[in-house]
Amino acid sequence: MAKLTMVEAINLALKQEMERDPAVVVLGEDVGKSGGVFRVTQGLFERFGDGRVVDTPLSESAIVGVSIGMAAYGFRPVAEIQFEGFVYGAMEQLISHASRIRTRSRGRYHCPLVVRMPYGGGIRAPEHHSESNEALLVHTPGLKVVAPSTPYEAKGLLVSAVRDPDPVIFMEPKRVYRAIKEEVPEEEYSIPLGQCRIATEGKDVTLIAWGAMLQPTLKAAALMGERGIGSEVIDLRTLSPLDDDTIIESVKKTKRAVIIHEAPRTCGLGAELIARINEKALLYLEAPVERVTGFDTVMPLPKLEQHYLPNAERVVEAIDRVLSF
Amino acid sequence: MAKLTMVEAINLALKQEMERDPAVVVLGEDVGKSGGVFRVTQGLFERFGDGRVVDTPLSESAIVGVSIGMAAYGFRPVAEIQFEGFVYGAMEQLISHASRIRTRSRGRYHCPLVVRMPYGGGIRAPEHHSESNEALLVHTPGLKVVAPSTPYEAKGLLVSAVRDPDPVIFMEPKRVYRAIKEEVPEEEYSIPLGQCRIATEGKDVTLIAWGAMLQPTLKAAALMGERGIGSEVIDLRTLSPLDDDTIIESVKKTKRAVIIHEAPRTCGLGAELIARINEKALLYLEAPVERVTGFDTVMPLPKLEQHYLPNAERVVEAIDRVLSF
Amino acid sequence: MINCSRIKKYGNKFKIILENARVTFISRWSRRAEKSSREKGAAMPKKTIQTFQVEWLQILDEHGNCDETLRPSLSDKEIQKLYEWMVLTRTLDEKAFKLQREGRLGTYASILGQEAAQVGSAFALQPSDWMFPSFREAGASILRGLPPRMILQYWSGDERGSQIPEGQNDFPITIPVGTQIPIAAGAAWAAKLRGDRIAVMTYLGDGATSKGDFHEGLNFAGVFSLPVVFLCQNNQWAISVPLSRQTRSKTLAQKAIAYGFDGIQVDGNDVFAVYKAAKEALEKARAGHGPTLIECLTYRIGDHTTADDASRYRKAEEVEAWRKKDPIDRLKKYMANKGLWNEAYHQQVATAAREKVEAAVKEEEAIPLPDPKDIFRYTFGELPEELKQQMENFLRGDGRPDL
Amino acid sequence: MINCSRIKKYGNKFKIILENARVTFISRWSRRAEKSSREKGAAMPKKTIQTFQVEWLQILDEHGNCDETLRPSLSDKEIQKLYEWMVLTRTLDEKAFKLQREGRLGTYASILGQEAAQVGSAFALQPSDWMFPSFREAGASILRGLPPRMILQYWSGDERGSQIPEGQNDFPITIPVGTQIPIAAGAAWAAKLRGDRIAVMTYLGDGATSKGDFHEGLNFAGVFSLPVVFLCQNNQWAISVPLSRQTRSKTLAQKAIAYGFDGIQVDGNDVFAVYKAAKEALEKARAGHGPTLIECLTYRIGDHTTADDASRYRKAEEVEAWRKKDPIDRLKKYMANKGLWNEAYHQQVATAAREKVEAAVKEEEAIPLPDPKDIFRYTFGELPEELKQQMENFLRGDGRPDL
Ligand SMILES: Cc1ncc(C[n+]2csc(CCOP(=O)(O)OP(=O)(O)O)c2C)c(N)n1
Ligand SMILES: Cc1ncc(C[n+]2csc(CCOP(=O)(O)OP(=O)(O)O)c2C)c(N)n1
Ligand SMILES: [Mg+2]
Ligand SMILES: [Mg+2]
Repeated sequence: MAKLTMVEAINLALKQEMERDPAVVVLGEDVGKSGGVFRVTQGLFERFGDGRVVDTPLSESAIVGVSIGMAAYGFRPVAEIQFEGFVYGAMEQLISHASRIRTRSRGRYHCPLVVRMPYGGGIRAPEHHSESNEALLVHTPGLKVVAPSTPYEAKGLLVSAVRDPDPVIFMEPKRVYRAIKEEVPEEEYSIPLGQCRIATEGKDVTLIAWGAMLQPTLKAAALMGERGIGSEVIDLRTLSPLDDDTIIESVKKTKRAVIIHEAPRTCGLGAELIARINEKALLYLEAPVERVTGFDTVMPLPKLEQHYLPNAERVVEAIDRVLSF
Repeated sequence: MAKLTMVEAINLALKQEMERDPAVVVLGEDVGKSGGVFRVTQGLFERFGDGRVVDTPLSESAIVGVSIGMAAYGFRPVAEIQFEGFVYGAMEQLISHASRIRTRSRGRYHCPLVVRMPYGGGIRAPEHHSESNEALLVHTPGLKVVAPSTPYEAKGLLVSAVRDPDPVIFMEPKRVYRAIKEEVPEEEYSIPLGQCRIATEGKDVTLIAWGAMLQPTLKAAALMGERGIGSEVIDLRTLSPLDDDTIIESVKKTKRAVIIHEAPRTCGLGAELIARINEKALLYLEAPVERVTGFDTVMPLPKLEQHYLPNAERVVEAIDRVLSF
Repeated sequence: MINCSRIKKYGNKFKIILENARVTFISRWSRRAEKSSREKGAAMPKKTIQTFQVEWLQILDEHGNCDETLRPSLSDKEIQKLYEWMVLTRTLDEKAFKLQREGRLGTYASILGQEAAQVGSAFALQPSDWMFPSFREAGASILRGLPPRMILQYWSGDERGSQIPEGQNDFPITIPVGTQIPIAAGAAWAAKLRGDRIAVMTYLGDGATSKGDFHEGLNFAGVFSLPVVFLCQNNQWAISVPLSRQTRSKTLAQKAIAYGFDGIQVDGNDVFAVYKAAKEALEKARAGHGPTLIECLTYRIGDHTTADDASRYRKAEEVEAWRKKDPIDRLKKYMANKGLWNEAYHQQVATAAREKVEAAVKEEEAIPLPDPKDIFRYTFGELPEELKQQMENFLRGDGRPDL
Repeated sequence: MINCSRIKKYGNKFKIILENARVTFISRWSRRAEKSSREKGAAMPKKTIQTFQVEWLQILDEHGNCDETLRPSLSDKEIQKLYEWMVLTRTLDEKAFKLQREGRLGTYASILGQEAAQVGSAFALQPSDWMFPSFREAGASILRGLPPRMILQYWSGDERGSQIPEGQNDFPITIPVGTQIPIAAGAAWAAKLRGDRIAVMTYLGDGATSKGDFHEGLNFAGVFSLPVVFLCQNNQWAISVPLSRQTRSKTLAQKAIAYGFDGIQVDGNDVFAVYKAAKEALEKARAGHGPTLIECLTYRIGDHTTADDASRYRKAEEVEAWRKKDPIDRLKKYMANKGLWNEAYHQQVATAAREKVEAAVKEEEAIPLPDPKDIFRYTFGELPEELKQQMENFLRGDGRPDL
């Protein structure tokens, strides 16, 4: 089995899904001849041609808008937003139409659309190139939101996203794009949406993370392991809809939890996870659930970004706090 | 003292602030000659003229965009988004610029801008006219978010919003616009941003609400009062930044809390409040904090909207649950 | 540099008067500069590299006079059909207005005065074409096949009014202004990729032309040469905002120049002109020759919606002047001249329309309230676990949306 | 209906050839229809109500030939200034590129080839005017007064590079494409309301014209007749997307027609043409006569940024062809002819530029890292309690952002 980066794994998933289903088309800025600014769509233009891999004019709103129309007509567009920090222009099309056309039309139309977007910090990029705004999308009824953490996960989840009958926001942790390699089967497989993954089992504390935050979280777990503390690391994978059962079961077992995300703290997805733990496992808790997150400030430019992004040390400190509460 | 509706109170605040400060200008769709679709700006056009009360072309994004430029140049624009369900088009200007220009320019520029928008359901309006998306804005660093609950509150908070040196989103509960009258001083007064209001004191349970949800919450408190249960009703007023202290103090006293909001449940502001209670008052809790909210669905059209919106009965049930946990 | 030669349009299409003011950049803001450059001998300082004209089409004037050389070929039967659809549209519209006033309908957006723009354009559509309405297209929608009952159902606050019948390739009403435009372009793109020889038509108002979605949708349509017709009903008002506050351009049609495709301004109260322009544009689209912007110059006779009171912001005289250009009246006059209309025929048409509308009202009012489960049911193709839970708790009536 | 008569532009402005194909709606997609309507005797089925021309301005061609009748009045000293600014811009640009390659700078967006467009336009600005750049305006920004050190500071990932010095009325770099346009319109509006006789200039690329913000910003500028100049550097690429994928319109200048104001296309590698067009437009704006769109036709010689490799998507020949139109070269030739340039002068200019740039690099690299507190400090005018807490916890180093 080949060892692939996440970029290669996503590329492979796209290629295979396009081969399988002629309704799948890829569109966005620079996805064609150039193969995407991160090379995620490399080779697709040469293989499938200009009709199925389309460079568009510069407009995130229209990229999503036309995709909705294509989806209603029977296509399965996979649209790329070049960086998650540019998705705001497309919010109206996402919130007012993509997420709603099924319910508005009482099922007459639906919107099998995937919106891929690289998100998150840590690559020393300019402003707006390091955002993590999953909470805005999770708060929107009618959207599914997915964030893979490894190459294997990315391929399997993207296959499910492409085949899903509803709009799926597929958030790709750009910091992971080439940072890790992993065995990824050439053969078809898929990972169902709506289910977390237990990345490591443990009995002392539950750590919940997704996307690029898995790596520092696993590192923190390993550091704690050296001190004899067992961490159960949950890779959330699907951010909406949430898989409460796995989370709650884990927290009932460990009685302590730390949630790690890059996004600003207030009204981030961490808050929702705490709310659900509060609602379903309050009496099991031995300590307040901790959040290790970005600050309630704008994500800084590269010279300060390392202060903003959660790292293994901060996770370890939080684990210490929940253990010593 | 005159008894005013919220529409009249806001109108009065605008008029007085415009008289006080020539830098204050009002702009938006239909705010001029027509006086606004809810008549909130009625009479301002006649009084201050076309230069200071400006009907704009139909574009929420540009309304916010030009306001940022005006603010940078020294004005204090008060922009209206006709309904909160149309603010999505302006998200990029709000998130990428209004909230950031101060920090991006390291203080060289700032953005004293108020964006008023009627929000929430209950007036039997068409689709997109009943949204409650405060969480999207609260999650955005650099924005303040305010939601008054009564005419008196509206006037005092709007005055503070207009004088604030930073962008303030002023969410007006349209269901309250004409539903209640209250004594509102003609004289100048202001209510500071960032502080909650204890609407009723009580020792058995803390109820947290804002905007239009104050009314059913107060009704529920009254019903519980008949049964001898004391509710401390907190009117959140400023949704961002949050006034943790008042909330935590109350919960420490009552040991039980219910949060009420119209917005969809998942990743709503209720989640953040629970997270903070979890972090700062976990050991005081006698029961999980309850949320009475909209569902994770699109807000239905009028024939079904009463099922969606929290009402006093649902609040009472939630109080019963936290009391009997 | 763009020079605009403005030509004033008077009511009658034959009276076209050329304003003598050739408005150029230089002459407008600095005659001195122009003069001095002339003195230097630079007769034409800049080279013209592109020229554009905007055209106007009117076939049937407000007195019922018709330019037969321009009239689209329509059989007598078809002309009567146009008339009958317009009468049915107006009958439904008036009824909806009344129902709202009686508290039997929610907010309603009247199309009074815009019947020709809607009927003329929708009449040119094939069933296989796709249509994306804005929120003021009751006339176009029923012509496309939507049971009039569903118009009432929608405006009474029932999503089932948006459940377009299978086989009718129309999208439901779009409320956020202009946002249907890129979606329509996307459907046109899909049709083109599939090789389907169909066209897409999307409706929009003058206000919608100010929104980014208009720009982005038309730009995509131009770049990819999509089979889509943008039918703009320029009714000259966007709620209380007049056209002059919406754009400084003299026509909306000229906005097509920005996208490198054709635009035309037609008399939107002239059903022949609208039909002809729409038909030509749709045929062009189906033949693979790209998009067209059609501006139908018309007028919103009524308030913006039943929630509005237009007398606060516009003059009664303006409305009166436009009433005289009534689209149904002028077709009637034309038909009467041609022997296609008489009082008996009219009675029959009016009665049929009334009966259809009354039947629709009865039908709609007899429909039981929607099932509250519908709030959840259509959120996704398959309800996720957490939403199923929310629904079940809600149905059990314990007021607990989650858990 | 819009008819386009296309006029082909060849390198030399004197060779303008009129294409004979008058492209009309009808002729393009249905010759049959046109013919049959002609047979009916309808010579001109639709009435032209508006005509527009798009003009092109070139003064200094690529060989250094200058049309003196068109040349803006500039003293020899001023012409030398233009040259010196262009040389400094290129020197800084080349240095930034090298620094990035050496790992001493973050991603950088080169302006190689666009020096005339930036220097020519910014040179026409008054200090009291306001300027809103996109992200590729190093040349314009230093001319406006930004210390070159700050350009490097910004691209090295330090927000202090965006702290525009007091008194310089410029906004910091805007990354989200096109979003600066409505903001610039707003500043222009404010100036107009204040009665300040200043103008606003905002820079944008060809890619930006596809975004809704372009449309909405220009539309507002038209409606309110704002003192703003939209300076579009059409460098023909938006990362890997060529102009033909960005719009189907033949020029970007013609997009102004949609907004009812003037647009002009100028040779963007001709510093005289850019300066002249910018100066006229700015004067017009300051005099209260509204906005202008200036399209500078130029070329992005380099990769999109240092993170890009343009060889994957465009031909070397295309780049080579444009290198021959180099803006500095042609001014040099002109100046040499006029006796304003010789090798000694050039050495002096080049040395001064190099020294300035080296000093800027030294200065920038000596700046200590920013204070981490800055992450919080500028979020609001006054730090709210919860943010103060986050900051204090962060500074205490207990990794606890809140509580
Ligand atoms: C994005 C958005 N902003 C505001 C509104 C509120 N609104 C509804 S209709 C309308 C005016 C629309 O004008 P126009 O496009 O000319 O259509 P008309 O009403 O004349 O048919 C406005 C501002 C809306 N529906 N959507
Ligand atoms: C809204 C938005 N979408 C995407 C991007 C990523 N991006 C940066 S520059 C660029 C191309 C811009 O092209 P153009 O406007 O022609 O300017 P140029 O780079 O040629 O100067 C893109 C797509 C962005 N910065 N902003
Ligand atoms: Mg209108
Ligand atoms: Mg470009």
